[in-house]
Amino acid sequence: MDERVFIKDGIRLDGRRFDELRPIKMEVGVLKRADGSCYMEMGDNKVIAAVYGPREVHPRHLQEVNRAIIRYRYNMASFSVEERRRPGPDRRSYELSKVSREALEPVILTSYFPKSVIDIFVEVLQADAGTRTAGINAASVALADAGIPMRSLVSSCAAGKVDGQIVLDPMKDEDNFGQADMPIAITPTGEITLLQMDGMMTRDEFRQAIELAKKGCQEIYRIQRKVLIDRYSQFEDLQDEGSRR
Amino acid sequence: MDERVFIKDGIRLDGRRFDELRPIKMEVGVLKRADGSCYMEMGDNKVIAAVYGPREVHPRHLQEVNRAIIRYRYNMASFSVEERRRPGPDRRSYELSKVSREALEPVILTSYFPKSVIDIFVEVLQADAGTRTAGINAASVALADAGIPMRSLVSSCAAGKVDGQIVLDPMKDEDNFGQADMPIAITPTGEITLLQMDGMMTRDEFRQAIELAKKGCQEIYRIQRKVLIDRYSQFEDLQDEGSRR
Amino acid sequence: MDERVFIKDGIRLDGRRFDELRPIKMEVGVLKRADGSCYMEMGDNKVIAAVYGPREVHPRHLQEVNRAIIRYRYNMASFSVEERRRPGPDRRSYELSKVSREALEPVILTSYFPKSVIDIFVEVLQADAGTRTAGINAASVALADAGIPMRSLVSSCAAGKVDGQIVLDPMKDEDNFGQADMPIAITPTGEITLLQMDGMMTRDEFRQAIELAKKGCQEIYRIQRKVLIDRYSQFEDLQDEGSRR
Amino acid sequence: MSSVISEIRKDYLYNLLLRGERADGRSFTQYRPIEIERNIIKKAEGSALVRLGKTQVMVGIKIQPGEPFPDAPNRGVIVTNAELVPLASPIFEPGPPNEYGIELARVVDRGVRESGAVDLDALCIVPGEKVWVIFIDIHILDDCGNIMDASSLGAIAALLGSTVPASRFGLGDDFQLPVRDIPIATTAVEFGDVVLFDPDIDEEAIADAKLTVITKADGTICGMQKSGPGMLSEEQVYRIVDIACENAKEIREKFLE
Amino acid sequence: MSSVISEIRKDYLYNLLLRGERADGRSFTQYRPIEIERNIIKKAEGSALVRLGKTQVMVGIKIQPGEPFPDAPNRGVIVTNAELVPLASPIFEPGPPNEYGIELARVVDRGVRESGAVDLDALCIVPGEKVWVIFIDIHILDDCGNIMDASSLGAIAALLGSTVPASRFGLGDDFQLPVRDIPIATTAVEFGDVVLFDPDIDEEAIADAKLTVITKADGTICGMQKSGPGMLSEEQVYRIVDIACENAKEIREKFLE
Amino acid sequence: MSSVISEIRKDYLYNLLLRGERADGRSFTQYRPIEIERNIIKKAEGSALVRLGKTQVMVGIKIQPGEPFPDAPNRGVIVTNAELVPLASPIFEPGPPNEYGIELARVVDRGVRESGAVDLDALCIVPGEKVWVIFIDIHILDDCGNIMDASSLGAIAALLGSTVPASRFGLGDDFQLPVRDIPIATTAVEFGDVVLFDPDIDEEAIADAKLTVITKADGTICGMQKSGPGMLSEEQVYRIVDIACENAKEIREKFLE
Repeated sequence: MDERVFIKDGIRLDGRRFDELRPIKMEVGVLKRADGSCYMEMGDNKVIAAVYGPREVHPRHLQEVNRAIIRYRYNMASFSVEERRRPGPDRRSYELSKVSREALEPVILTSYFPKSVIDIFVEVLQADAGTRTAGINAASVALADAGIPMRSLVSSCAAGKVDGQIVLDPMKDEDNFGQADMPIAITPTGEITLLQMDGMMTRDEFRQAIELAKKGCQEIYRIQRKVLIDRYSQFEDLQDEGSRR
Repeated sequence: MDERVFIKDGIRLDGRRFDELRPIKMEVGVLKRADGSCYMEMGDNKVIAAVYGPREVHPRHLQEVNRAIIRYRYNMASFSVEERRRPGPDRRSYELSKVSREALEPVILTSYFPKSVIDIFVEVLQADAGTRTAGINAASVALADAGIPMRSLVSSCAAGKVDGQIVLDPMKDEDNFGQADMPIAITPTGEITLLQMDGMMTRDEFRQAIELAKKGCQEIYRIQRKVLIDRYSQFEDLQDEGSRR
Repeated sequence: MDERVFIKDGIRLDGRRFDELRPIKMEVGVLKRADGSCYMEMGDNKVIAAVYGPREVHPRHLQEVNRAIIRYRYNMASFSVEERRRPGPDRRSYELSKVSREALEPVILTSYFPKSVIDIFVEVLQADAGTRTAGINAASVALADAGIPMRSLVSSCAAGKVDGQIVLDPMKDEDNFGQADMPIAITPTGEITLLQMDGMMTRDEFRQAIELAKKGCQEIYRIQRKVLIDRYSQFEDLQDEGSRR
Repeated sequence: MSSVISEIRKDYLYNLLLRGERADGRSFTQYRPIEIERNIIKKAEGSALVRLGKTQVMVGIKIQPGEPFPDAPNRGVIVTNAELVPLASPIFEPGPPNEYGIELARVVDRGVRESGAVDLDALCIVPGEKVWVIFIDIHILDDCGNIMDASSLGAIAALLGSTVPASRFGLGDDFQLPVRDIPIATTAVEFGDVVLFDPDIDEEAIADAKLTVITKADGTICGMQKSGPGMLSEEQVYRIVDIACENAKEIREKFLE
Repeated sequence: MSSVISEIRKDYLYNLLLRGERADGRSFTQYRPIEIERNIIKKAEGSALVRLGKTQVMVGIKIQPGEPFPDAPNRGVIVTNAELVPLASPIFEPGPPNEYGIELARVVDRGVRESGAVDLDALCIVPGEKVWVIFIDIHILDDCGNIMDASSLGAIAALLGSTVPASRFGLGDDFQLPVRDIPIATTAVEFGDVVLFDPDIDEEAIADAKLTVITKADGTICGMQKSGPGMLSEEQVYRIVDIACENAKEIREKFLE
Repeated sequence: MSSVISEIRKDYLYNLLLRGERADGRSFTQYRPIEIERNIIKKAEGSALVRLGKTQVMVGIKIQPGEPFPDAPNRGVIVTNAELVPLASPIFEPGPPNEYGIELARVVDRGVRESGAVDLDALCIVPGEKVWVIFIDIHILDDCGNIMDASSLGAIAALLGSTVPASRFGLGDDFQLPVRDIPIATTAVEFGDVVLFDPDIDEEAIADAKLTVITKADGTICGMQKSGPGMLSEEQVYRIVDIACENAKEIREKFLE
């Protein structure tokens, strides 16, 4: 359908090799009102995640007696895409909210907070393929920032198929004109909590894609860990300062 | 407005005489999840009714302290009509749901189940004039199948006016191009629980229409009764088999 | 932008001088079902206000433990304007409902009725610039008619800027083609409970506009008081009659 | 009304009815006083404020160019809407019309439509493209019972006084909306063997079944609707239909001709 | 189902699974009996009623002229919608599709779309202006588990029997909808080390993670969706994918070729 | 914040105010530190992230061809929308804008519109048919008080840096959005005799009445809005208006010129 070439001499349009992530920037604790928050850039994606809770559930009949419920709202700002989108959720954002919630739910110790809710809100400020994975990465860190007890972090990125080759972390053009896109999310121990695929892959390509995406997630995990440690030690320092007074 | 002839030598377009119903097919207990269910064909109408309840009412403030409330949802599948309809209720389906509920409410012993709700759901899979009456017939049997205590069944069909003549159970073309349509529902003892009319009829024609529609309802009642007895005796047989083991 | 002249020899299009209100008609207790009601005409504006309550709040979580909540619904009939408007609230009516509620809330003794709601409904039957102020005037009287304890009445009208001159109570054409519109509401003691402005005014013009609008409000206050006294004494008379029997 | 009061009121009304009386002294077939004020909304192409006893209903007519239905490319269009605004009753709630409002609008609409009251053939502007669209907007102001008949009466009264605002749209001279028939809705409720016409709000509250019959000027029936969770015998239906025709004739002659 | 019963049922199923058994005697990879009735809705351009065990799903296809997407001006359009009508399950509620219905529709849609099942290039009427729009409407009738596979199967079965109603719109002769591939969705759930295909409603209730794999006739994967608040190991995923391809092949050959 | 804490906090703030102090040490007329980052959203035609103390608001501008309003056929169109997304505050809820979001958007909109900030006459493409539509989308990120002023500031800052993307639509060369004035909103709340500018979230919580004043570069007032369930004396209003003009001038000069 498209004559464009996306990989030339092993180098992609934006200069990356097949197994490279786009540049990542993460900042934790960027919002004052939220209990936890994280800002993330993955290439040209800019997302911000906030966590509120555990807090009371309204309306009451949504309460679960023996655990917290998790809500996840993925939302794109009207100005985040080329053609302005109407505010409010569409079918795509309902689906992404559901799979993103299910990507994080397995690691949250919900049984610690019966009858309560943990709300995760992700706002996409700029979109360039990969917003759901960026959102999950940011949300995972925001949960930690909010002090929500978790088994582990969750890290997420996509692998895709472009010019017949499996590549890591496709950007917008690769996603639009590529042959497949497969976002995943995994725990540090390799358990898969998100897995979607559309496009066409053979079984072999699928295994390659999984391996490549796992590698990307591991790299992201290191960054997530680092920003949390940095923030944590900053508090430590502050505490030290405080005790010195 | 229309030059077409709908009755020729006393015979209608589909071969029926003025006082004949279209072929009817009824099957009871067609759904496993529902507490009661019934599938019905009346000519080219295909409807399916399910009953759930009595069960708890949500939200609570809808509860009635001394009786069950009845809810009735008439819904047309998008593909049930020539021109695809948008999913979800429109003004017509709200009205039909209301009058259909009011057609069944008088025979249901609601006082047996205070604070609860009995839900009746009717899905129209194919429509050809007469879906509300088919829905009421199926719903009436589904209520019995669900074991809801009732004073009696309710039977429903329409009379119409075509080429100046009162006819029983008009089909789509007769309804579209006819001069009047009058659906009714009655109990076996002749109490009227649904009565609507649009079009034009003299008072005499109206009486004729009532008489004709009553006759149709009586015929339908015999079929409703038969399918319930067949199903009931089938259970009896099963029970016999069971006790023989 | 517009070449029309709106004031000629100190006289406006409808014959008023700059500091004159349009003709006012008020009638109290015009509805039987409502606890209090008032019909008002201000020029070609025709509005009707009803008050229900204090009554129970649904849903419960809206309750305030130590006071009544106030709800205000400003609604325009579809036929109230030149071009038929779709039924139901639009963004404008949400804003007007909010500021109108906040114009009346300061004078209502809400602490007398904890956990309850006082509902104020305003229907605009005909609109000609000034419906929000007419609505507040009518609602204020309807609250009194409903026996809701209040610190005082609230009176409301607008000042505008037309042909460079500050005028009282602009009508539709003056509002559409004028340079500014400033509706206010005040208590008899001069406290401002509503103040909005759009258009352009210097600080001096703004002070002039406030003074002029205050004058208008005082005139309206006299009318509000009169209709309430008339109605009250009518009841007195009836009571006298009653006691004479 | 608390449920205790409502029970007492109900018993009282029943006992009255057993003695052949209604609380306000009317006969069983008699309507409350009717008043109609027409064309009081200048911004509308037609309007009528109907008072039926204490019940008040305002109907406004707006007429604008619009698209015809594909299956009637040369005919005007009627759109009927009813707003049960919360001002009119403690039990009406804000929000889009619920099933009661929808039923009300649709029954009024059917009366107007099926009687051929409006000459839709005279409302074509450009065949297949542009026709006059008539919006009948029913605004209930005070629901003291039988808003069905009041709304239906308001609709036809407002239509009768409506002007098609052709000049405003550069489509020639304004002309009076061509109205060819005067459908009248009359509603009765049943109590045991008794049928009561024009029920007030208390009578409505205790009745189980209601029947609305709409008749044309020549006595033909052009619409019926049973509503409420009760039933009617065949005889009750025939009785209501017969009296409805009489009542409609009287109302039509007295108020609309 | 009350929560007590559900706990007991859960324990029972778990114990069975530990012994390598399923409640209905199937093997872990085995599907319930499948029945497909096609073209039973005359008003639709295509339809299929799928029975997967006790699960019943009706899919109707409507085809009408409409506008193309701006970025594909010469291609037909597919619109997929799923209605989890409350008739089908005590936990489905009336109202617009919730996230479960939306996910279902979108996964079915992706299977059809990504596999290139429908030859959209053959569905252009006027380039850039008018193309055939294919509405795939999924109506769940009885949810006894695995409505994903049943819906997906219903969609392709209905498409295979669909006719483009060109003559009805004066656009030439009717013709069969050009279908070029047969995507099949197969779904499995995990329990500890075990994966179960075609879960019934009880098995779904106790499983945490579910994986749907959609494959084309040539064995290529054209869609996947993990759902549910659980996780899957890499090995489980590979195992499911491998068996899914086998299952899909069998279903495709048996029912759709 | 629980209500006990909130009561204590309220008393504390009141006592401070009585002594002429604010919790963060500002004078009564002083603004919190302001930071504006512009054009950080590449996908938008203009954008600004405003930090007002801890409050953060992102405004994005999208510009697309669209239809003019019938009563202004040769002028561009402005559409302003505010999303109080639940990320920004524990009391914001998902869903369409409520009355607070609507009021916010409408006040910002009036400031831009009434000041004539955007030269709408320069935004006509085909008279009566096609004009540039400017979408001002306000996204509240962290509500630590006075989102009105932050939003208004974000809107004009984003407009000032916006480009009309004519080339993307084949309508000639891109050009800078013509902005002719810089309206600035300043908001104060009252406490007894005191008025405080740029209230933070705690000050907002204890104030009853708020007044927003929007002024143009030449000092003219182009918009006002009192909000909150309280009242203001005439003197308070005049005082707020006078100081508002000074504050606006300072903000305009410091950040936008």
